[in-house]
Amino acid sequence: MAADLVNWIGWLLSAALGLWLLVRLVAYLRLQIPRQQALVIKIDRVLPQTQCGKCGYPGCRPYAEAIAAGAAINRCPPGGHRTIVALARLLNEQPRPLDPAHGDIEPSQVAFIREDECIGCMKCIRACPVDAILGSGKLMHTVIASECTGCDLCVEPCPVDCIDIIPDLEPAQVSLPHRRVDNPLDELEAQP
Amino acid sequence: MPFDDFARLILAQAFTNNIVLIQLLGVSAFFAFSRDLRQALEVAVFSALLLLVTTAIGMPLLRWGLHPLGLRSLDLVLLAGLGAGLTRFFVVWVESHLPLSRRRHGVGLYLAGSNGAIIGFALQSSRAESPYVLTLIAALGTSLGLALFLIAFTALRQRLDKIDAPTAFRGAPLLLISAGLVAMSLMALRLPA
Amino acid sequence: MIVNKRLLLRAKHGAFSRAGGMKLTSTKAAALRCGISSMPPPPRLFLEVADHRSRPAALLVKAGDKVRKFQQLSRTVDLSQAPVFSPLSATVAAISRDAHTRRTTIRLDILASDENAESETLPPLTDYGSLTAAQITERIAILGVSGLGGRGMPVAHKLAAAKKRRVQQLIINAVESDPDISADEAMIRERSKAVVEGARILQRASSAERCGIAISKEKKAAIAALRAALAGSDIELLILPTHYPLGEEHRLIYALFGTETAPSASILDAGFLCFNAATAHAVALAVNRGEPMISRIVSVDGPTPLRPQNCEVLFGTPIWHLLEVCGADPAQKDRTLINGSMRGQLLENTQAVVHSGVRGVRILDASELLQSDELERNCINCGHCVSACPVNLQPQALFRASRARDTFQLAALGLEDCIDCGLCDQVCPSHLPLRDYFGAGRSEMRLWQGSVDRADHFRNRFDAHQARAERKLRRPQSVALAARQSDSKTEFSRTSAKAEIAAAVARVKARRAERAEDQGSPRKDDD
Amino acid sequence: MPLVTPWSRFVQRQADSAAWQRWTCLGLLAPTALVAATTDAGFLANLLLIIVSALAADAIAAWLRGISPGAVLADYSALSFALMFALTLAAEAPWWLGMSGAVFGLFIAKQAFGGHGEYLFQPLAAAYVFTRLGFPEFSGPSLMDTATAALCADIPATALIALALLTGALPLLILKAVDWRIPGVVFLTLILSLALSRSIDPPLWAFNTIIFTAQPSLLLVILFVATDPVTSPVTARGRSLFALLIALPMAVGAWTVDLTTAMAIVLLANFLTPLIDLMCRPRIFGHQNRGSVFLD
Repeated sequence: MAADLVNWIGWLLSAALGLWLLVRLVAYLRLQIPRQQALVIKIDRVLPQTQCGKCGYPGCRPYAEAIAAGAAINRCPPGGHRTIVALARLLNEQPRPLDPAHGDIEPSQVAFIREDECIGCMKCIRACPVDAILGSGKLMHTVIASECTGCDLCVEPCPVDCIDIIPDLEPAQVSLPHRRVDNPLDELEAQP
Repeated sequence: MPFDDFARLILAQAFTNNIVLIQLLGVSAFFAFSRDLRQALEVAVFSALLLLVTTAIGMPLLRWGLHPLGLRSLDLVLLAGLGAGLTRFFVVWVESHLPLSRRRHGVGLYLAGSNGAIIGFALQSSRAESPYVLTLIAALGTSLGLALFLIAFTALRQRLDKIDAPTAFRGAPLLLISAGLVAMSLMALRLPA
Repeated sequence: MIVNKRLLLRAKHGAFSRAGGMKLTSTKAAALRCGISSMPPPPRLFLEVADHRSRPAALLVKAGDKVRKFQQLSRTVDLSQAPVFSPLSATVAAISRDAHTRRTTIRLDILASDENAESETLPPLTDYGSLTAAQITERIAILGVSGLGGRGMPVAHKLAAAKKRRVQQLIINAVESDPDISADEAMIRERSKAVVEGARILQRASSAERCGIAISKEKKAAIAALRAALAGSDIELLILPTHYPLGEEHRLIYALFGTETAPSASILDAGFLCFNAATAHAVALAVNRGEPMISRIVSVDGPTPLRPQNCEVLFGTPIWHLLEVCGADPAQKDRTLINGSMRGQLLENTQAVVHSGVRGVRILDASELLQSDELERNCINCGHCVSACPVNLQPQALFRASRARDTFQLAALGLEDCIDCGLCDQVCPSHLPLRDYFGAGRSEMRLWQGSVDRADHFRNRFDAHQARAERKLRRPQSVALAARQSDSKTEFSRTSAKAEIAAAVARVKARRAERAEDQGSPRKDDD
Repeated sequence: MPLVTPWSRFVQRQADSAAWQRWTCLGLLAPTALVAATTDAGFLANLLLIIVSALAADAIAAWLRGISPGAVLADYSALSFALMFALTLAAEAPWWLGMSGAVFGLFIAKQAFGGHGEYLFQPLAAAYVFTRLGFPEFSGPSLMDTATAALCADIPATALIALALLTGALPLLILKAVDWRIPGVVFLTLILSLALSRSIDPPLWAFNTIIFTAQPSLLLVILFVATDPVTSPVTARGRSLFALLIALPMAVGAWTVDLTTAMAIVLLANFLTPLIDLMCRPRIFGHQNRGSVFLD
């Protein structure tokens, strides 16, 4: 009698456990679908938004779409190692060093117009993807440094080559006080 | 069937007879392992489902279809085909619903990794003489063991990434040592007292 | 005056020990033995003015100028920065800017005679009740009163932020739970009237419904002084048990009202506003007497040659000058700790000066000096830090993630919610310098967050750029489309002809406008 | 400037992990002495050999990694390992068995993972399971369990050893070096299961009527091996769950519980520890929900 009872309790408990697992799983999968739909947005958030096109795509969003479709994650020089590590983590891949075909990693930079040489042709203003250049026809232009992404898209159109790309701020460094274990960021930075 | 036998069967299949660690089927799942618990959970669930479905379909096909006809040599071919077909079906579903998995090229690869376990179990059960229902229960236990193993191992791997191990042992060596220690402990559970 | 006894009752039933944190051994008694000592003015003061958003601060003086006591030295752009005042009559000896720390330092050589001292103050008030909340805030802003609790946020800035939200409860925080800082306690003992006055002013300025002064129960003399000052007032006296880190505002609000607020978020969102007791005192001085903020009380503590005391110190006084005046041995310069043992930092720059964020300085005892390299062992996962953490973080996991520079895991584990109380560091049986690791992890996180914020900004600008380009493309088409639609609807008539002409003119105009825009003013109709 | 940490005089009881290991060694002295008294001198020779090889293994590993061996030996973890490992050996164990077990445990299960604090599987459990699987012919019940010589008048030697183990673990529990929840939950589960199995007639489950005085080795596993903080979860909930995971297989009796099974179960529970840690993170103060298991 008691044995029967325990038997039944056991069955009931395992049935309940199974049911609970099933319900949790279905709920999880349903939650997963909208989560994952936002993949392009997630990738785009990690990219530096310089819109420089060095990756070979016309802007950061197109590159994010390409990554979602399978493009390599190591094509973004302005993002540097941190962007590669972030993308690798997001997509669960091994971080790879930056593809040298797309440029080298540089510290944060901004464009600078040598104002006495500027002829006021408006060409750089039209080229700037983030409207960081101020000026009007036949008048001198200048770069709003805080809005400049340093994408160097304005350099090429300038007919008199009066635009320089200069380093913005000295790169910030984080120094860990003590022992540090191996991590993808250090590995990437250690590579020649 | 008394619950006692049921519980024993499930526990034995999940732990002491663990398909990966003891029977060494689908060990390739180790190498395809991710650090991402979310992905591990997905793969674990799909592997478990695949194992159940493949066994449920493949075992009767083999036992009551091929074996009476004397076509035992075709066992593996049929099961591989069945497993591949079902995997494909799952992969298509996953990729259409979970785009992140598609980008990661993951699910297909990971499922292929555990395919050894899936086909292996179906093959074993078709050769054994246990009744159909018992086989299904054993399949349930096996798939639970597989899923638990996949998930726990991913969590373990996350921890392994953060430890201060000697350089020579980082990554795969420690992964294999850990798997070996777990396998040893499961084998120890099967020792005669 | 109402005394809230509920809290002590809760403490009796162990609510506070369950809520994390712990009781610490206090070393305040030595410094509290004497009253507030005032320090002779130092020969030189170094006033620091921080840059305002990557722009050097606007100074009102140049090198060589003579300045009077209370004279304003820097101008501010908005409320997020407080102006700087000269604490004494002096000569501006030099002005230098450090690009790395982004601070401008004004060196003042103090003049011996202190003539026409009070000439720069605002006229004193007899009754602040005649002022509106906005006027009080303005007066506080002009006089440059900053918070003295450690972060040094301008009071007017906080009040302005509070104005946008409904503040239900104002708390004057006199808890000071650090075991080795007693500046607030010493101040309240002597100046409780001004503190209560400041609390009233702040209540009026923030339009808070209720106001309370929170203090921990072991500060008996301070409580007595407050009781006397509060007689007949409707300001509540909230007496808390002695428990670290109850002085942290999020924990304080939880202890007082049971409202949990995430430490990464502002307590204003929950309707609370919190000021330090010393801040309230400074507010009272500024509003009533019209004096700008030029000094604060600093707790000084250390081994024997030094006399532990609470000193009223002018801003800009070099910390080591202060310590030497108090009797410290100059050979111990490399072991100066500011702001207490729990949350403090070792002073790396021996030239550092007292500013509004320096609550206490302490010279470490020889027995406290530990070379962490010798002592630091491996984390053994013992979980002592987990049970000590008052905000339920997992310091051991944060430590591993910091060590591996894993920004994402640090964020997921909630490093932003760490209140930096230092308890995990103290209880760690392996003597890991956890706070140092978290500091490194935090700067790692900020670095990444900064680039993400920048990227968001650029994305917005790029999206606006794209949207405008699209509008530009679409405009002529839509005009043409409208014309064609009106064409198909009606037959030829005078009115329809007129419409057609108007449409043509509009088309030309649009084209001309577009051309003009291409060459000339680009932002005419977009901004 | 060398980094200096203010050692707090404010925390009322400053804990020290090396002191905990010293207490562990001290607590193991009495059981070791009792076992030595009940057996011949072979045990002492074995013990010495294991201690020497354990210390040497740790020192060599440290030297290979370029760390000063003194710093590694100073945490006493090798010594406590050696003492416990000697207690688990069987009477018929040859001299090289203990040595190889110690080398395996310390090299593979401990130092390969990065030493004390970093390992994921309890080295002692790993070493024991290794010797048991590798050399089954020498692995009878441990000396603790087979001690028969009567030391006091009527108390069996095993009971005395069990008592010594309990008292040895007491300081660790008081110092909170180990969490009381782990032995607590294990004992509670076992007692409950025992009560349950007695009350059901006929017994449905083959409950193990474990009498710990008959098997001090199990007590060693529960008090010293399972409670190792390095390989157990970190939160209170996690530790209770961990202890339940250890106790349930013992109680259910799917296996006959002897030292080998107990060690294997502990190793398996260690395998699940990272997952338990992820699942049992507490709700951060001021937040609505507990953090996600997935850490994102």
